[in-house]
Amino acid sequence: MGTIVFFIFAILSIAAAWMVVTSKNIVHSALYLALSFSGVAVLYILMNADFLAAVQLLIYTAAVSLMVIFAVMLTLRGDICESNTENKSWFAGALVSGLLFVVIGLVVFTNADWRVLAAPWTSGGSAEDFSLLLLTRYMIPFEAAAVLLTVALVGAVILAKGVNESK
Amino acid sequence: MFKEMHDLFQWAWLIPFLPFLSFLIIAFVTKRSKRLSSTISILAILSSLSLAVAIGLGVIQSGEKIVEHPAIVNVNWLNIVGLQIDFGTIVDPLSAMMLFVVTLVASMVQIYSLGYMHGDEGFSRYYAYQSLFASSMLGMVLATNLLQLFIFWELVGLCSYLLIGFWFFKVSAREAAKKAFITTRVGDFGLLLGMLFLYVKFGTLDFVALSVAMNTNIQDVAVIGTAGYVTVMAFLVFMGPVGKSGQFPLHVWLPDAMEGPTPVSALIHAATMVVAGVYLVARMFFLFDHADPMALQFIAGLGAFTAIFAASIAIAQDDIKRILAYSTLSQLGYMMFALGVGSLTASMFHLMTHAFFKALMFLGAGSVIYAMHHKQDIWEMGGLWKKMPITGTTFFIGVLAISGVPPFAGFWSKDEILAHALHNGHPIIYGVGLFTAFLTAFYMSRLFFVVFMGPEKKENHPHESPWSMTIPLMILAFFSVFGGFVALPEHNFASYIHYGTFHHEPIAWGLAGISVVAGLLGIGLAYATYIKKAISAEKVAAQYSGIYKLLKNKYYVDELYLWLIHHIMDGLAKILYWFDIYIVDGVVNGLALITRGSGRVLRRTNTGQLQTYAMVFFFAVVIIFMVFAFGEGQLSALNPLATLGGVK
Amino acid sequence: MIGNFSVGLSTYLLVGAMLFCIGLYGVFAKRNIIAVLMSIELMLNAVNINFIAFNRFIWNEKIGVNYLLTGHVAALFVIVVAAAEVAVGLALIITIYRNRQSTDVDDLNWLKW
Amino acid sequence: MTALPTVSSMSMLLPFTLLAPLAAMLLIVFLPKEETKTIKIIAAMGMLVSLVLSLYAFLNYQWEPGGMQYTLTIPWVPDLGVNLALGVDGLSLPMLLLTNLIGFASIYASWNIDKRVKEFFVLLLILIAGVMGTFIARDLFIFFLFYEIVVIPIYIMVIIWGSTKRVTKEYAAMKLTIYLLIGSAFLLVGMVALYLAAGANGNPTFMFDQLSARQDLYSPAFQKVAFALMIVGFGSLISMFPFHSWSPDGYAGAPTAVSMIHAGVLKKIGGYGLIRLGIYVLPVGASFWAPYIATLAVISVLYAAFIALAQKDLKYVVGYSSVSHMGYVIIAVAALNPTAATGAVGMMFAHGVMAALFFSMIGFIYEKTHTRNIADLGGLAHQMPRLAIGFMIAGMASLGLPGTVNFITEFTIFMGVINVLPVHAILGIAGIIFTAVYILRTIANVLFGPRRAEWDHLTDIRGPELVPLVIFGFVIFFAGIFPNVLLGMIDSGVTSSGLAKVLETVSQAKIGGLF
Repeated sequence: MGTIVFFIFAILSIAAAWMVVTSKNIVHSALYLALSFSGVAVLYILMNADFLAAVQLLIYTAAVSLMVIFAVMLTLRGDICESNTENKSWFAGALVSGLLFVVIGLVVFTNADWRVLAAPWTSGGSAEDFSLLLLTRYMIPFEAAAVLLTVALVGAVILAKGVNESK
Repeated sequence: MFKEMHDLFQWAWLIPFLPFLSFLIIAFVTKRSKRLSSTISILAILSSLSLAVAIGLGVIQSGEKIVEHPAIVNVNWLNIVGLQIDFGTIVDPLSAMMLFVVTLVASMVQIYSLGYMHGDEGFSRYYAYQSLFASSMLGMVLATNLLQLFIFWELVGLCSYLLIGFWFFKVSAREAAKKAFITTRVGDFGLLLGMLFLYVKFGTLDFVALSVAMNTNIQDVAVIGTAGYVTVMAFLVFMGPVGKSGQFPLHVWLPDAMEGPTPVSALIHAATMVVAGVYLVARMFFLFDHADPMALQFIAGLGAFTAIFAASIAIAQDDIKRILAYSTLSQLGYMMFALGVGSLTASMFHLMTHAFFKALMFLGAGSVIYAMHHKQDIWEMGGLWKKMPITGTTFFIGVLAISGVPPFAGFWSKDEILAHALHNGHPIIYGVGLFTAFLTAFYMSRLFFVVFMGPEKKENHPHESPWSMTIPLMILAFFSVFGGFVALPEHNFASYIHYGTFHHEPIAWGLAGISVVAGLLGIGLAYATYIKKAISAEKVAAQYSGIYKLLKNKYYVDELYLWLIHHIMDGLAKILYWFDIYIVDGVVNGLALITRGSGRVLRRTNTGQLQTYAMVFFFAVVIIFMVFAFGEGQLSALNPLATLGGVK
Repeated sequence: MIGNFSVGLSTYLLVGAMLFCIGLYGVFAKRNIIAVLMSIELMLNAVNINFIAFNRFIWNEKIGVNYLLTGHVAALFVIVVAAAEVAVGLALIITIYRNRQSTDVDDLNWLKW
Repeated sequence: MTALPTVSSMSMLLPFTLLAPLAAMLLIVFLPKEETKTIKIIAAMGMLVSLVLSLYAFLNYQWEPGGMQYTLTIPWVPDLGVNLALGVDGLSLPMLLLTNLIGFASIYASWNIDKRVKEFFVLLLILIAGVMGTFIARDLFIFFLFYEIVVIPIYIMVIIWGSTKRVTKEYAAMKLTIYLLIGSAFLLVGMVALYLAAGANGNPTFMFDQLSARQDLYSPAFQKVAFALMIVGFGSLISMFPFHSWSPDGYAGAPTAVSMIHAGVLKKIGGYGLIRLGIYVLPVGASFWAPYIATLAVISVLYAAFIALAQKDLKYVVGYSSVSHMGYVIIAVAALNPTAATGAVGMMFAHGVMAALFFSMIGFIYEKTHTRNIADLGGLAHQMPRLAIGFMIAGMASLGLPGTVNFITEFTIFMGVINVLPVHAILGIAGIIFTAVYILRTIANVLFGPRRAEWDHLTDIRGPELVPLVIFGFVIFFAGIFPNVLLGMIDSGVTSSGLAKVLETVSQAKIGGLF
């Protein structure tokens, strides 16, 4: 059962990702991106990461995709069907990416020593444990992330607003 | 007796030191006061003269002992691994004689210069140079080792340079000074090499030690090396005297050196510095003696050649000082071949008498030039004897002395040289010497007759020179007349100054007669030509115009050298400069251009496309990742030291 | 074959690798700058999958139950940074667009000589 | 390293010598730039302190035990084995004294400078301190550090205060700097290789004496490669034949003080390094390369002497002459025997004094006449007799006149070389003839000849301008007349540092090679 679900959603997210980078229409790409994110969220659930799956859906599928679509609409010019073309060196890019994939795949398959658990853990891993960890051991990174988000927010506002010197 | 004398000889260092002190005082203190400067300088040289006389008398009194065991004082000068050099003074008859000659001529010249250089702008500078010269020359004479001698040898060269170029505003003087320095430098190159090889082989440059080492080790191949070694060293050492004493082919600088003030020519380029080469050969005679006989034969041949070569040029010259200069060259050749035929005594004897009469003649010529307001062409002079009786008479004494007329000094010394040449089995050299004696008498009397006899020229208003100039002339004339008597058996010059065992030889009157006849023939021929006009000089010159032009132009040696310098040396310099700018620097600039060019090409790869950059970056990451993932253990191969094969 | 196949660590890693490489290709090949940004998001997702997969399958007693979720924390931080990055990145894109009237990466080539 | 108790108590002597110019430099930095007079006086005072201290060190040095004295060792980066180790022996002490002599005189040679005075003297003092540091370092790392300090001020000084003649000053500065940096790149590689090889026993060090004591750690192949790196590095610094072309152009472009320091001492770091690092640490490599180096050196001597004949610019004449003279130093290094090594260090001292005097006199001529073209000058002895004396002394020293220190050092070199490399020595000695030719030509054409009316307005050097002449003139003659003062000191350095023993083991001992 789990295996079947895994394959369905893994293939779904990969296919969606593939469409993201191949689609000629940038709006389609954005929508496929949301689909891909959702597929990944299901994979999270399969790995006992329920909370992160929720975060994934909320932030990636909803917020990020939304913002991307907004940005697309703000910047879109000309023919929408040709809004997302490849550049001249796409083949070289494909080669490098393919090479990387082959290398990673080889490493993954040849490396036997993953110290994999005999049986995956099932207990624990609740949102409560998670928040406890964030507020104790990872306190400082957590706060730093908060600051980072604030700063990013301010920076994004300033950048998007632009500087109108003439006025 | 000897003990006391030795105490005296210990003070010999004062002889060069006093003039040096005077040089320092003039240069740093009294430069502005001409009178004070000249007084200090003359006082210093006179003190040196009296010391030299005292030492000379001491040497005579010490007799045999000092001949066998020279009085030597040494102090360490340089002491490092592989090089120990002393500085010191050596007193033996040879150096005592030279001390006397040098100090005497130097004092005469300095006194004479009071009048001759009167009113010159650089009067103090002149006396400073004179003092420095006297000091260096005397230091050279007293040197106990070859390096010390070389140091002072170069210093007299420097003084010669400074004094030839004394009137540095004259382009000719400036060029002559340069020429003198460079030409002698060529000879010094050989001397320096010879010195180095001597030190390498014998571990010392000390004359006495060297002589002892050579005597004991001459058969020892392990020490000396192969047999030719000493001969090579002898030739190298001889290069120095060739340059300094103006032997062919390095004689070219001496006639040009006449651009200096005339007293300087008298002192440096007639009496003292130019005979330094002869003195060096005499000091190092043991080296030449131990060398292959070829070396001495070479010296004799070269000396004889220089003698006749220079004498033949002198016949066709018109400049009073140049005639004397070529005559000096010729007489130096005489001294050299005297050494070459093996007679140290005759050579040194001639050195002494020549110093007297040649200095006399130069100073006389200076007196004439002074009276003629710096005209030097003999054909513009004439009948000067009446106007300048003292100069004329003393000059005549000089002419008789150099022509070998008895009983003047030159007769004794020249005769002794010729006699030795014949006795030691060099008949050709004897013949050349005899013919040279004839030529010498001819051109000297030619000079005398043209300048002092004959009709007076109206445009000239000569008058006798002041006392400061004529008194030195008279003193030198005295020595030119009586200086030769030291060779008479009762004075025994030869028993003091000789090489090897001493054999007393009586004067060969027969041979002497022949050379006197040669001299008188020369004088007679000149008389017939220039006074009686029985032979027309112009006609002879016209008939043999080729030879005349050759002689007049000094065999074109100067032209040859100039051509060599300007075309070969300067040409090579230009070629090498071109090479440096365009090849060596060209490679450098080319590399720079390649760097810049490759930058220009490679910057095209900076497309500005971030994606391209990222792609290259990731590609590199993948490669490194692969190395880490699959190339385990290969990394150590990158250790540079391992590739150098380095670490043991 | 399917029967005795169990979804394990390497399967997840391969999914992550695939997503990552697709994203990488997008970064290299797309002309629209927003597409490049989206590809980066795909790569970040791939990384998150790896984090969580390792967290899920690799664990031992020494780590202790309190630190059971370290991989999740890392993934969360990635998400945070990604969010910030998207916000700032899109703002930059809009600024660039405002200045250059273009979102084409090929036009943004003034980073050269 | 047997430091005497009496001497070791003076371990602060060298730091003070090094810091005096730097203190003066700091003081100048805080002065307003209009106070040019004060700036010059402070610079001169700083150098005077340094000079006096180094003179004291020179006179107080004990020849008998020899070795490194006035030592000071402070561990700096212990993990890497870097020590702030200072000390001098008979080899480096003359070079230290030379640096301070030239440094002091160079302040006075640039007395008339009026463009950006403050910056000039700040850079000059840094330059001098840097050169000084290389000579008193006992640690390779410190040596290299100071050497790199030197490069930058030179570049700036040539660019700002230089002069453009045949080549532009920018080109000259660039060439100078790039050559020095390329040389130092080779050195750096050699240095690191040496460090790694010496640290193979797990006890890394940069100290010269330690490096040389670990002979058993260097294989012959390694020595050859490492010495080749050194010879390229130091060879380009001392302007050996194919690497010489920066030298004339650089000197021609540089201001007087830089030319003085550069030709006078900076170049000598090359020779010093070859002896201290090359021969001392890598004797096997040295003996392998020696014949090749000697050949290049002889080419340097003759080639540069010939090119000097064809020069029209005064500074180029001296520039090529210094290439020629450095050839003698390199021959001496290649001869690999104690006498020649003594001569080499002595020659570096002698040439330094001579070149600095030459450049300062040329600087004055250029300052007054605004030309260095030999054909435009002439008869300057009429208007400027004192300058003419200085020029003459420099020229006579350059052609190796006895009585000057240059003669006896050259002679020592020849004495050391002729036994081992007779053919090279003979060719090298032939160089003295051509040296005489170009030097005398230059002197004759610049100083002598008819009075020229266009130079009648010139004033002779006076006051502070006389300082270089007096100092260098005195040193040239004093050390020339009493050579034991200098050569005895160097000799003690050669024997006590163990260099003599090293040389004994490697020298080819070709006795009577020619005959």
